[in-house]
Amino acid sequence: MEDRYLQQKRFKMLGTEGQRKLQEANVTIIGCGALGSAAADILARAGIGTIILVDRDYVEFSNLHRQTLYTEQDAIDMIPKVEAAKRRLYQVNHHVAVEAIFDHADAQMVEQFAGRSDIIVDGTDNFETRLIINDACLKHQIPWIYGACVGSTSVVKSFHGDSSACFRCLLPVLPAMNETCTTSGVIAPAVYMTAAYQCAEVFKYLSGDIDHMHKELVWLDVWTNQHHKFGIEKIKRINCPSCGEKRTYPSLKRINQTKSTSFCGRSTAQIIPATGRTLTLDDGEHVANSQNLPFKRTPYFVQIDYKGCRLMLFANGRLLFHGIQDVNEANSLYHQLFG
Amino acid sequence: MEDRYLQQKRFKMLGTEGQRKLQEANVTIIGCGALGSAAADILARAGIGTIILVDRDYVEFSNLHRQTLYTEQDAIDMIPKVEAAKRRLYQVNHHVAVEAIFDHADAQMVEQFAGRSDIIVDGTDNFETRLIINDACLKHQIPWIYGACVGSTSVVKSFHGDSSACFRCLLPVLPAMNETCTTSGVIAPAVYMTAAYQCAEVFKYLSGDIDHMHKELVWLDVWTNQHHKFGIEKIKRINCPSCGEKRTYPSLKRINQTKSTSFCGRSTAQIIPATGRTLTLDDGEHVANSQNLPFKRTPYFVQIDYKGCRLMLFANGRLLFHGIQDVNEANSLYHQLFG
Amino acid sequence: MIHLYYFAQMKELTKKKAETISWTAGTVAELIKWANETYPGFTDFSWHVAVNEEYVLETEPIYSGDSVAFIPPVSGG
Amino acid sequence: MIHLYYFAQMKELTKKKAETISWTAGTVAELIKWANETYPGFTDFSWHVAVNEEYVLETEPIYSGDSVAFIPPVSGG
Repeated sequence: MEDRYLQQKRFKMLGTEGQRKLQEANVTIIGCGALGSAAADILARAGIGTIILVDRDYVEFSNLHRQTLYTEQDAIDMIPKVEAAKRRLYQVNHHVAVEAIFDHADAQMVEQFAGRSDIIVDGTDNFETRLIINDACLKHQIPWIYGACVGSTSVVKSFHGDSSACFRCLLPVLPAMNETCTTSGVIAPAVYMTAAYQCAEVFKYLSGDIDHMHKELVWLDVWTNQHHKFGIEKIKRINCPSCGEKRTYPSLKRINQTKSTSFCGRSTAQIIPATGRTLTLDDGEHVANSQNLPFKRTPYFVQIDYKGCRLMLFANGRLLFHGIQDVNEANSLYHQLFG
Repeated sequence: MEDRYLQQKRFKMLGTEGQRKLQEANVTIIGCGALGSAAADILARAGIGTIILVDRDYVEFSNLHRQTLYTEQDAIDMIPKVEAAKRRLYQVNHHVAVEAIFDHADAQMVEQFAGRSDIIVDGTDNFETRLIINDACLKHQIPWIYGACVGSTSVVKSFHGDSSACFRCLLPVLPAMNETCTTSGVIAPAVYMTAAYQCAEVFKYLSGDIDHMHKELVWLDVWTNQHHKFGIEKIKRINCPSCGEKRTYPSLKRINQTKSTSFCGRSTAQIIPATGRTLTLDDGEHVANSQNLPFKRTPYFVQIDYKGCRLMLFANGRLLFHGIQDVNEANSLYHQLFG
Repeated sequence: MIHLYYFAQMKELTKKKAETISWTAGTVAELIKWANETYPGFTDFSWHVAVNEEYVLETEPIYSGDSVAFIPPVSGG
Repeated sequence: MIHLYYFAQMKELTKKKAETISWTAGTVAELIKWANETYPGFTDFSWHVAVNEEYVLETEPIYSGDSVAFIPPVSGG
């Protein structure tokens, strides 16, 4: 049997010892869209021991141009991304243990994996979840690799240790207006660029070559050919509640209320009912039947058509409203249907 | 039906018009290993009209860590890379017409596709084939995107028009000693980086944004975080036989003799018998039987075991010698077995 | 004189990639004030300020000859 | 004085990433001669010479203050 990792072992910064460390590592990827999917492909092929994938979304046709793990059939079947990813990764490298978590990455979940993993790769599409990852990683003293892309632009920053600024120092206040996939689109080369930088950082960390990890934030645009590095040490805040002297890790505090969000890149709102209330697939089917609404049920979800909007109720009680961007509108429909 | 290219159309440098041009384009990818496979995935997902894949190799386990289109089953079945690629790309985007050419990219073949395609993407692993691509593209006045990677290093250069230096100006004499995958290995992040840059150049060219194409050669190392751009105008040679005043396109001249090469990254030599001699699969089976050698026959090849070396005879008469690095040794075995 | 560079949406708002303005001394906060007067809506956007390739706080001084970039944060993925 | 930068295998041969050497004037060819005397085997390798981030031919002059890089070509893929 030929050695499938031969060329990685020949790469002198990894070598046989580095390869062994990759195979013993546990990596969590939060978000399995464009970045998460490219990162998962690279890391699984590289032979990472255990990969944990967390994502709340399922495959759609508009994902396929930039999300390398998924096929048209996955979109037709509306498979959860983490399930489709797990299947593909098994075909690619069956030695890798892949755990697929089909759920919203909330504070409790991210903390749980921060406690089990060597490093977290950011595959999310929003700042709120990154602040959760930031707090969980600082609390559990593991690094994470921020990556983001929009249009043809990529941004990557390794957050490792707490001597430099953390993600909350960078974003003490969430932006009111922000460029998103909805406003600016995104092309696959920007995705691959970002994920490649992120995975190289993962390799460096896991193989013990901390010195070569990026100290600066990398900002590049594959279309306009700009490439910049920015130091962030000067914005470390002594009173930062995540990495400062008194730490409260604000994003890890769970508040027991219904959570609603709207999604990057399309007219979709999400609602997670408050703790204590769990909607089941039976509830969904019941509501659809009682109101004479067309619906479809799979093992993963019930889909209900309602006045041009497509409502998806997942087995864990989470709801998506396709065709609705405004969370208030989604909330009002939620209460109208489910009381 | 949702629009699968929505996010590409939203990217303002492409838009609806740019997307339409991608869908009308014909792109040839020479070489379907690491770079070719990543580029094919990006371009097929982006909706390129026709993609022509040329590769002489089949899938092996040692490819899987960096060649994103292939699975373990492809390696077990020893499928030609272009066939495995075509199958996967069909699942990813069935609108794309993929032509799979399982053969050595010689001058005649490259010229044929340079005459049909809008642009050629370099997915090769050797300078000889790049000199052929260079000559064919200059002759047929289409651009090509040089890409190469080794270890954690990526190099990309767009060759477009003949005002600047061409690839032969850059390499008038082939290097005697050269870093290859065999000596230095390669990691997937370097592959993705290179292919992402190459595909962005393809998008720019096809959508008509020539001004944003890289004028410089990009050199970067994703491990050491170096990023450089080098101008190459000063090395244009007036007497270059490819882009100079008197052009002979030396790499397009075919010489009727047995061709032998050794492969990047492993102990394998290739022999292509001289024109006029075509070995068939029946010939291979006959040789194996007559010498009592263990063999295996599939629709694509006959595999013969000979003293620790694995000889593969393909349907088009090409031979691979696994376990032999030295082309002279391969030549001698070739003549010993087939006369 | 200082050199200003506008990234992403800021390039679209100001309709320029870069410019050089006269400057003797002052803080980032003062430059932001100038920017918002010159380009109405400037502070409606979110961005980081980098002085000579280092992200800085609003209290950071800017000297003649410095390069200052306005870089919106990126959230997509 | 000129600044020399060694890429990839040249870094391994010279055992350094960069160095500064004294230099008044001369061509690339003369610098290569110096390099091969200083680092035996230097010209057994293949590399491009970039002066101030431009690939140049051996006839190119090098002036004090210039940056010169030796960059091996890359063939893998």
